[in-house]
Amino acid sequence: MQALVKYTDDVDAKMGMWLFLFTEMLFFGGMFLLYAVYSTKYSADFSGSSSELNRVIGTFNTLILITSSFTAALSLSEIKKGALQSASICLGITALIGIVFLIMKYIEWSAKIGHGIYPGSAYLNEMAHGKVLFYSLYFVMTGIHAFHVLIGIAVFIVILFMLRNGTVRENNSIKLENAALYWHFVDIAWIYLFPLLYLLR
Amino acid sequence: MLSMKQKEDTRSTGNGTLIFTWIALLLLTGLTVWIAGVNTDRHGVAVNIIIASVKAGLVLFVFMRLKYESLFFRLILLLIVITLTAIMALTFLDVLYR
Amino acid sequence: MGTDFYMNTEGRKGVLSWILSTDHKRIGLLYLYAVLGFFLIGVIIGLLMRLELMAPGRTIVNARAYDSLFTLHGIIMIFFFIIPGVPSSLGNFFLPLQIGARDVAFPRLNLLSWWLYVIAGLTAISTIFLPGGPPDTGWTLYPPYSIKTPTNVSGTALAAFIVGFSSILTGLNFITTIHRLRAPGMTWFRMPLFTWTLYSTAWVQVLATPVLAITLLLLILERAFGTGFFDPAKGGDPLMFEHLFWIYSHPAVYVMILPAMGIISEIVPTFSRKTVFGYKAIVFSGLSIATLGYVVWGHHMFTSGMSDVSSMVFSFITFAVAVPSGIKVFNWIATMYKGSVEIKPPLLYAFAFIFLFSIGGLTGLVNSAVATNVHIHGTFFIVAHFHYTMFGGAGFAFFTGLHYRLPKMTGRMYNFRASTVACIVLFIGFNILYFPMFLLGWQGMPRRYYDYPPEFHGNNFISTIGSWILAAGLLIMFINLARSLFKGEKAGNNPWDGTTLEWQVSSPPPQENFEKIPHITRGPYSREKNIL
Amino acid sequence: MTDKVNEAFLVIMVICLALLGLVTFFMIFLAVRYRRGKNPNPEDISGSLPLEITWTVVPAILVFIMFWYGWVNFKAMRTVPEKAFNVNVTARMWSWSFEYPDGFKTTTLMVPAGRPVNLDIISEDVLHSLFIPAFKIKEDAVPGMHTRLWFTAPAPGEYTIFCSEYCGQGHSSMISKVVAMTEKDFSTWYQTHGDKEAVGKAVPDVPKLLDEHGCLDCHTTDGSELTGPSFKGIYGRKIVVISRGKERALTVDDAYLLSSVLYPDKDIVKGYEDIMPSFKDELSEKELAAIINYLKELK
Repeated sequence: MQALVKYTDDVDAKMGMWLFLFTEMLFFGGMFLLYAVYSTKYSADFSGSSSELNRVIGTFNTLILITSSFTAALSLSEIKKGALQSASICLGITALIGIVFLIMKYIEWSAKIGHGIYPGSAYLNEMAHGKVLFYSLYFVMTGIHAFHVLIGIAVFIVILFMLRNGTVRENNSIKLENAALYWHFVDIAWIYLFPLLYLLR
Repeated sequence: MLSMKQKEDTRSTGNGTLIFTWIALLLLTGLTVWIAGVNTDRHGVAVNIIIASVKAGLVLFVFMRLKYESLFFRLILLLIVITLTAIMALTFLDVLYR
Repeated sequence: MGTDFYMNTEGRKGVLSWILSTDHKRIGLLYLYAVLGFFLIGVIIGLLMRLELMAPGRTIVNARAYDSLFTLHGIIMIFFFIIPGVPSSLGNFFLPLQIGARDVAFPRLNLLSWWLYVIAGLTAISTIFLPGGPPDTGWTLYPPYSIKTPTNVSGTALAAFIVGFSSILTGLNFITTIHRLRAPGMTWFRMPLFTWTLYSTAWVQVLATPVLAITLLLLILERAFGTGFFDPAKGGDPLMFEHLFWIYSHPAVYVMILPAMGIISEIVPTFSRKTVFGYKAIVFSGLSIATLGYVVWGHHMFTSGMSDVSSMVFSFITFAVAVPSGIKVFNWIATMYKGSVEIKPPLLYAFAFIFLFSIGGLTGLVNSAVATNVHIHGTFFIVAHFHYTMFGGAGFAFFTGLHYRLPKMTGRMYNFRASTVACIVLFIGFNILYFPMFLLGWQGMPRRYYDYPPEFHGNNFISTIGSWILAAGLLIMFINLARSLFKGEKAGNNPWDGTTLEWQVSSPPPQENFEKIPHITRGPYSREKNIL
Repeated sequence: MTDKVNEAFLVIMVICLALLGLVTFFMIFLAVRYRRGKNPNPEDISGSLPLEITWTVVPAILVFIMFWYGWVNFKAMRTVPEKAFNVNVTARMWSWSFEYPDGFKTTTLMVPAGRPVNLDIISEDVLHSLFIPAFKIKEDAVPGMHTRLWFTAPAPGEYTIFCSEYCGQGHSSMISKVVAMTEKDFSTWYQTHGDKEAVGKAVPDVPKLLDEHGCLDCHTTDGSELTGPSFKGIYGRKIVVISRGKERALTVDDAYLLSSVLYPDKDIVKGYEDIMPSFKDELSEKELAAIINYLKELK
């Protein structure tokens, strides 16, 4: 059976990963479509609510997520040179930043939930329709994004183990490459979410 | 096709390029926040979406190594962009003229 | 078991050698059995629905139960029978064989996608037994009703979400396989037409299904947390759900019909003993159906309160899709010109397909015109139309494919006379069952009606009689096919004198498909000397 | 309306039947003419560009013609003539309510024959669709959004109204009718109903109220079962209800009846579903009192 698995190569694996990422783009695309329609319909409420979000945390998260994307790319570049040690370090930093991102997200969400703002809350339902929809979109979009971050961190931890036991190495780096591709996609999704949610006003 | 099979993609992006891209991305983020602070109307949002697209392009072509990939990948990316645009346009045909 | 014919056990025994196998042929068979199982459930539910509608008023069940019946019938038939039907079963088995590959690109992903399919199916069935009861929304799950109803809508949406995942994985697996694993010399225009349609289908699966996934997820969140996206009480717009839903669900129609067209495109040349007429025209029409099919979803919404401008644009594009579909039909028929036609069961089923699908397609034109759509939308006319395309089309093509390829899959041949009888009974039953629905719809009977005024009784009664004849036909057909597994004569490697690669290997195909990867030097339907 | 739809239908049908006939004829003819017994040696023809172009271009022209008929006729169906008689339509699970310019409401749609009627449609709860098969028109009723539809009843008479967008268990019984009257009859009706309404206000006519508010779509007065419990003998009945997820037993009294009309989601009778809308803003105190008195008497 091993013969059949070996029948395919790294380029195949990468193509599969890219196709998967394209489906992810359309998955997020559905939410962006809703966002586009409702932000057109309730533009005043949307910019009003946007200014209530914590822009400092938002900006900070954007900067660190971009940095983690950079360290992921660096990790791949290092492993291709055969520098397994520095590749591991870069990957570790990436996963760590992911965790920091989630912690910041947790702080941000708790603050909102503490104020009684979450989908379905009585307090939120009293507000204008545009605000209800903005906050619902905010929680759902950042929630689904955070879920992707979580998956990414888990994948990186697995890859770190694989680097340890030699499954992933300089001439067999496709798993790391695909994980990094996934992480970059998560970064791109955030690059769009940031201005749309935090910077409307 | 089988004859074209290759085991390993050895082309590697230089660390200098990566660092340069990283700094560019950080600066663009700063620019976005600054624009949002100064320009409070809808134009600011539009400009920020364009900047976000530039950033996404940098990530795609440098970090995700799309510049090394075959034309096929870029064509599919184009296909996805066209698909999303078509969906948006056709939906707005309803939303705006209802 | 009648399934011992396939030898590759990968060192496992019994059931495990099947449900853990990463071999595309075993997975194809697993899909086949699972899909047929769901088809059986769907058919039984359908028969119950027809029985209920046989006379006005309560016949066998109450309104609540009837609503669940048509919902489950839709969910099971669409998500668990027709969408995975041809691509996942016949496609999985024959795609690598047709392009000269040893397996698909990602065998383990292939197995995962079968498992996801089964888990999704069990989730869908489990909604019947869980508190809240089976969903009663119709398969379209339109809010706000789907938000308000206390039934298990979330469970159903979850099932469709998971099966969507399975569909995406199959799609990206096939695209990668076709791009990367074609045998040397197998250029794009030497690919068999079935593979071509699987390729177009895979793209639709990859591009459309994610939109369904997010839509269903948002519906689940709406029910769980009250997010308000589709709830007018919170400012949401129910029409946005309709848009998102149909952005997937219309292309899904092409996921069902494109592989069906691929099957027919291979059978007509094989039984005419000549090459197909207009190979490239068929290829490009398939691709353009896949492309245009993506941007016509609004024709499900002409009376929904959508803007008139949208109605015009969507109506126009919808009419445009009819052209490539027509091209395919014309080419199939032209293929027989100056051929040497031998009417064996597969070709007979293909003829039934062409006739029924033409009726389905042509009545689709009545639906695409906005003025007539206003009258027949949401009536039994629509029910008749999509059963002619989905069942008369995709379903009959699936039967066609089974009759054509089962001897290759099992190595055994079925009884010709029984399958001819089955085909005729099916054809008659089908028309008696569904044609009266066109009349009912034009008279004005809305669909999803538990009860109806007396003026609709006659046609409903006839239709129910038809459902029994159809069921009898299905019974004859499946008994005959199942019997061939155990008692069928040896089929031989190439019983139909087929020209594509899968007919050049033994029946059933050997473990690694091809001892040596073949080198292709000719077109798929060329009658020149064979390659292996 | 009917003629608009029929015209488009006729054009499309003629084209479709011609194409179906053509396809079927050639399919059978070629299969018989070139059967293996008669033509054992096939000729290998792989295609013909002129033919491909023909059967691309000709159908393209045909579908454009069909599109054009469909669209032009639809446009006429969407352009409301001036001086149309306006009626506001409210759909709910599972009844229709028609409100006339003077504020009067009915459950059947009363219209003058021969005069265009413009409907402004909205729904209170879920999607519905107002469908009048005799006029071959329909339009969805969407909560939170007004849609419109217009028609002219050709002659006095009654025409059925169906709901054609699935809306739950009562979907198939959400039937009403258009009553078209001559101009004279209609204006008599329109001028006198106001008086009846005044009389009705003084002493609410409960059966009419129950019908108008759609109560009778789910609750019967003869003891038979629909979606909700029957009204017959409801007063004093011992029932088990589920309140906030907990079961409790009670006897139906004035207070319970009042609360279940105003806050139907508070106590759900065991075995039934939480689908009844609140009538808090729909019924006056006087009407509520009259309804409760009526239910007391309904043994």
